[in-house]
Amino acid sequence: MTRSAEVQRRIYALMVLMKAADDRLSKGIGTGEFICVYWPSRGQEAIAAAMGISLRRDDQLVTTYRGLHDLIGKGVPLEEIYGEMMGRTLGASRGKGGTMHIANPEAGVMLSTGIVGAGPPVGVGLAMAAKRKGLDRVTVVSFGVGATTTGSFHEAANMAALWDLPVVFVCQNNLYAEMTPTRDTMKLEHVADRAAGYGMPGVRVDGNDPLAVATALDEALNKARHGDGPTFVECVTFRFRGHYFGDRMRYIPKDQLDSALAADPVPRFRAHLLDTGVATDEELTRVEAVAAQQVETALQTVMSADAPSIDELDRDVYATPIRFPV
Amino acid sequence: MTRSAEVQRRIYALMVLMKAADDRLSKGIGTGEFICVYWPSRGQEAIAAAMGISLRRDDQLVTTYRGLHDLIGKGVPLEEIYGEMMGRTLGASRGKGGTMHIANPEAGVMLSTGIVGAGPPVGVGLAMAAKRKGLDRVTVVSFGVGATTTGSFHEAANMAALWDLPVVFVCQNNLYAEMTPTRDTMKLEHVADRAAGYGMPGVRVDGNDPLAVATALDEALNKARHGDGPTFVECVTFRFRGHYFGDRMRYIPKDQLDSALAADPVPRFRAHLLDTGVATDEELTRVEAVAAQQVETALQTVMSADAPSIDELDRDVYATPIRFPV
Amino acid sequence: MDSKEMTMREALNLALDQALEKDERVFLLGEDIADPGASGPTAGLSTKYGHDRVMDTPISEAAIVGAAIGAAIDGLLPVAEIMIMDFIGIAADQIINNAAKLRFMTAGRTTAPITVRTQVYGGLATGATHSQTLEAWFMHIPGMKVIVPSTPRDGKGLLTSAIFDEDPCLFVETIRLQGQKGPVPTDPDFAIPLGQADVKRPGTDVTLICYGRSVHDALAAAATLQDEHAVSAEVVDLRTLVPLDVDTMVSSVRRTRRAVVVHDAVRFAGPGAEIVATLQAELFGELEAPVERVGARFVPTPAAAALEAQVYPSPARVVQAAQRTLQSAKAGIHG
Amino acid sequence: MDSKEMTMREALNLALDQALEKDERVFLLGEDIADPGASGPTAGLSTKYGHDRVMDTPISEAAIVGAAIGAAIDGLLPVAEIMIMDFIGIAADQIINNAAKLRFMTAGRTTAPITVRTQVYGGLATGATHSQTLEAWFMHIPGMKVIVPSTPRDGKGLLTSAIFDEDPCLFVETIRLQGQKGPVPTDPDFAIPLGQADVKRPGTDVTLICYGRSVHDALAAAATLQDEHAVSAEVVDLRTLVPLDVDTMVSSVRRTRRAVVVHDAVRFAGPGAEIVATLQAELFGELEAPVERVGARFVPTPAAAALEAQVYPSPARVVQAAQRTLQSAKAGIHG
Ligand SMILES: Cc1ncc(C[n+]2csc(CCOP(=O)(O)OP(=O)(O)O)c2C)c(N)n1
Ligand SMILES: Cc1ncc(C[n+]2csc(CCOP(=O)(O)OP(=O)(O)O)c2C)c(N)n1
Ligand SMILES: [Mg+2]
Ligand SMILES: [Mg+2]
Repeated sequence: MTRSAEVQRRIYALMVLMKAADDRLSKGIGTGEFICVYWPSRGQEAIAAAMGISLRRDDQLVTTYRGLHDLIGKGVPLEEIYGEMMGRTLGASRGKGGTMHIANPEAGVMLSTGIVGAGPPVGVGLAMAAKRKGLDRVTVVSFGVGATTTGSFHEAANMAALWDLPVVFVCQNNLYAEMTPTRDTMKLEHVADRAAGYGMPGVRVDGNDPLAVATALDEALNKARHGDGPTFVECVTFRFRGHYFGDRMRYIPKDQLDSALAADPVPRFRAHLLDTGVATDEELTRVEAVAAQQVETALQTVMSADAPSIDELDRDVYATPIRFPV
Repeated sequence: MTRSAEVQRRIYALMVLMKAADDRLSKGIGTGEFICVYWPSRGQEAIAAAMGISLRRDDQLVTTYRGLHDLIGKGVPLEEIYGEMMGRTLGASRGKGGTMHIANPEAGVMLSTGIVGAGPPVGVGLAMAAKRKGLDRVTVVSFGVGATTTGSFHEAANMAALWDLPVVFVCQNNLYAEMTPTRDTMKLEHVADRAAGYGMPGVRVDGNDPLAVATALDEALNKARHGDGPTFVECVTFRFRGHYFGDRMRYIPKDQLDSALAADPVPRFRAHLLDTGVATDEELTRVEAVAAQQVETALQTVMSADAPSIDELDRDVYATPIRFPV
Repeated sequence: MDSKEMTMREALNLALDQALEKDERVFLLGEDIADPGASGPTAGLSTKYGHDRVMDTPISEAAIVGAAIGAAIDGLLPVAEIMIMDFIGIAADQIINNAAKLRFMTAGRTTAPITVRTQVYGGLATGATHSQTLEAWFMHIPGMKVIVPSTPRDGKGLLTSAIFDEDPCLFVETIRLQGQKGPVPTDPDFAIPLGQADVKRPGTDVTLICYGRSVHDALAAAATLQDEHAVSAEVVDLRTLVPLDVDTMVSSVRRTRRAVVVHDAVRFAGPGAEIVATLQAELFGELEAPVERVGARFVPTPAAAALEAQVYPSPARVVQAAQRTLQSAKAGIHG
Repeated sequence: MDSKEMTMREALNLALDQALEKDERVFLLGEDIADPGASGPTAGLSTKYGHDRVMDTPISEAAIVGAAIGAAIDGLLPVAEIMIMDFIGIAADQIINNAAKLRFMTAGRTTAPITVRTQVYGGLATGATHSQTLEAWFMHIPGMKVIVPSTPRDGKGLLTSAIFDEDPCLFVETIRLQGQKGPVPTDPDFAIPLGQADVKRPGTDVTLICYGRSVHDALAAAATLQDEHAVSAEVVDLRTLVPLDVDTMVSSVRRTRRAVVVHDAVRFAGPGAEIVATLQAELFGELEAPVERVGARFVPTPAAAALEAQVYPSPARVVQAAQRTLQSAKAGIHG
């Protein structure tokens, strides 16, 4: 499928924003400018950008701790993300949830989870709700290969297939689960081949090519939207900064990292846009500058925002505070 | 593969013993002669008998609450089984474990579990132990189709395949999980096809034909024993008495039950033995009489045995009783 | 209010039926809960409301609760069933890390007002993995509510509240109570607020604090105490453990100055520990005797019926514990 | 005994190292526990003993513990790691229904002497699903032993005991203690018996009962109480919650007649409840004040550091609670 120039530029703008947001966090934490816990998404932008253009706003997303790129793609304002990561009142949850637990239902982000594998069952429930309500909305559940070895994933995949639910499982295969190469965690070579065991289609795409990802997604979304059930989409990619910010990545062979970096999806897509004449260098440089500016503005807004006040502590534990126990 | 007449007669003797043991329980509970909780295995004898002749004594078995036939096949004395079911001192666990929790490590029965899906991970651990010890022993994990929708099964199957462990997963597909047709619990038509999702072979056999089951088992055992990893063996069968003793089976369509009963593996194998001249009607009638007698003797021994004494209560909670808490 | 005699099972069925009837956001999911297989409180409901409102699921406890959570985030009111409480470990992660915490972690942007119905199976000689009473676990998880009804009336009223409550509720049924009868209001609007204990029998000499099946042990014990020992025991049925109605229980014990806590959960680190700890703090110096606890023995539940019978509380054990509080001497810890 | 200064992490590593060295039945399994990825107490061990004795696993908590159980049934001594305690729900079924019950259910024919190491992650601003302290759950399960060390010396001695213990042990580490240093006996035979509390500081006026990280809060509080209030506090480190050393704790409180229980778990229905319930029974009429409890606030753990800091016990909160017991007036329950 060919994409219009406009869509391709939107993809690039998203990728660049994701990259800039990640770079800025990395710089800020690295230099001690601020503190926050963070699982970097740098390197996986193509997947999230493709989701960004392929999903409707009313489509839903369930993602993980490594969600910065996914959240940006789905349209969560950067202030909310940074704010949550840094524990400020303007965070998505006023700083109460933290990096791993960001939700923004208006943008369709229903859950971010810190428990590997805990997202798929919830995605199934969201899709059940859509089906019961007669909506043609799709729920995308995004996770890594590591999640596919959890029992929770299995139970959810089985249910989604059984009931032809409008779910798309997007597996961002970055070749590692924490410090463990995912090839050491399964016998199968390709995680997409797990799908057959549920009676659902599994496809494998180059996760560093946003157009390839978008094509696979569109097909999966279309099927799901029309009642033809879930698809498992494996997107092969890499995480450039390791598992968590500060990871020394000693467990990654140098040549593997080098070749992954050489396949960096952001410059690669930039080159593609230039090569195909979709955009000029000037235009793209401007997009990059805008992204950097947008990130900086968000960061400064967040940095000057308050930390949540103590009375937030007893709020939102129950719908109505209960006197005892507290 | 052709089996010697002797082996075929052993198979029949096992099947008949399993059937007689089940029939006698059914009669005894049905008439109020005794009380015990019981998940009948009637109808599934061919699978357990095939395990009985294919497994070595040092091979291990992990089974479930529906384990009567499996336990007999693996050589657990009937007194131990009946004794445990009826809460007597000569039960496998002196009546402390009950029907669902019978173990007899000398016969290789390492675990029976009442939690659906809880067996496979334990089977994986037993197989890991064999591998670490350099033994060529195989662990067979027996369960129903319902177990394959549990996360626990998934995690175990993935590990077994990953590490080429000497495990055989024997799925006794009796078409129901409690009152729910298993076709309503998965999209796949054949549960054996789940195996592909782990990178392990999956085979489907007629579970009412002990020779077919034994052939499939032998191949799987042989692979496992030689370091070539696990196999998933689906054996298609039926449970004639429903889920638990007393189940009225209203949820089973009459024609389904009728045709299942028509395929009863015990008379079917009897006919096969007669047709092929492996045994005479007289011989087989004698085998049946012996089985009935053996069952009756075991039952009477159990019925005259004591219930466990109260001091069993605080025994075996910890290796050494701890004063507090008790 | 119109009232009808029915069993606990029927009362729970009525609560589910009326909830399904009046609010289309309500749906049920679980193993073997739909017809023709269903035999518990959900029997008949799939026939009446269809299999998309009363859904049989695969054996997948984690995903059953996880799916309920997803649907609840999206505004529905799912009632998930974990067939037997011993299986709740499998769903524990979804309960504690998603259901209980979402409201807080998202500052109220998402919530999971699910109801998880489950059933304690003890007393059927099914052995240690089908007999556990684990509500203490969920009391310890901020964000969860925990409900354990003792009578058909309470069952109906509390289940109705749980289903429409804005917080995730664990609703614990007891198989030995399912067949017990009592009068039940038939009004669909009948609900019992969560967090209100109920004085099931008034008394003056000792307070028996209990919930669920133990309420019946306590009531039987109270009758014996009255008839055979001329002791007037007050029976306080907590009905919900979270919220815990501290006021009712403290004001009762303030009057009687003696208390026995009774539950089917094992005593050690059980719900009774929290109750005792609260009472000793609230009523320091006002008690005539240490608060007694009667709970299950600290052993895996034995299968043999004769052994199992020794494990759970009984009216006789409650009577003995009450008598110890009346002797006013220092009581041992091994009651 | 020869002793070396080292961190908790190093002490635990030494215990694992020596166990692997001296007994080939010992092996470790868990996520990211092997080199080159390992950074916790298992670092270096796969290099020394090979990847078949220190095994990286898939992310499969239920099967990690289940596989450990299978290997233990077959005579091995597996040490399974659940990386962070919040994930233990996923393995809960295997722990409670298999590990804890096998010995009883098979009358000793099979046993599962596994050690499950896990780590409390609170204090790192990682939010509610990476901060829980859940040992109370496993205290409530007959058949389990529960161990929570506070110092490198105890860590080594208790882990060694756990690994070779004949019962399943839950061994709870605390990330905020991993870097703390102390003297540790290097003798491979050094072991601390399970079930023996340790008086970490003697005193006469009030007993601070604690374990794990809270021991350090209690010690700091004891120093403040002494220095600023001339109060002599005794610090009793329980070290194991099952077996619980009732004798040591009761005899201390019998002398001091006042007690404060401190732990990082939320207070409601937490380990402290059992301790208070036991003390009030054993020492009825001998206490000068109600037993105080200092635990985490009953909320999901907030991520923002400023909020999180308000949740856990602190030396200041322990000092206040101790002072309340010394005022000898009736204390409220909301301390
Ligand atoms: C149930 C559970 N087990 C372990 C962890 C610790 N953990 C966090 S991320 C992670 C690796 C996940 O790998 P993958 O699914 O490939 O996702 P990625 O981090 O690569 O995006 C692990 C083991 C966890 N958070 N939850
Ligand atoms: C985890 C768990 N969930 C539910 C149950 C209740 N239960 C007992 S047997 C059963 C059906 C199992 O079906 P299947 O695996 O096909 O085995 P079968 O009984 O047919 O041998 C169910 C749901 C259970 N014991 N454990
Ligand atoms: Mg990964
Ligand atoms: Mg079945």
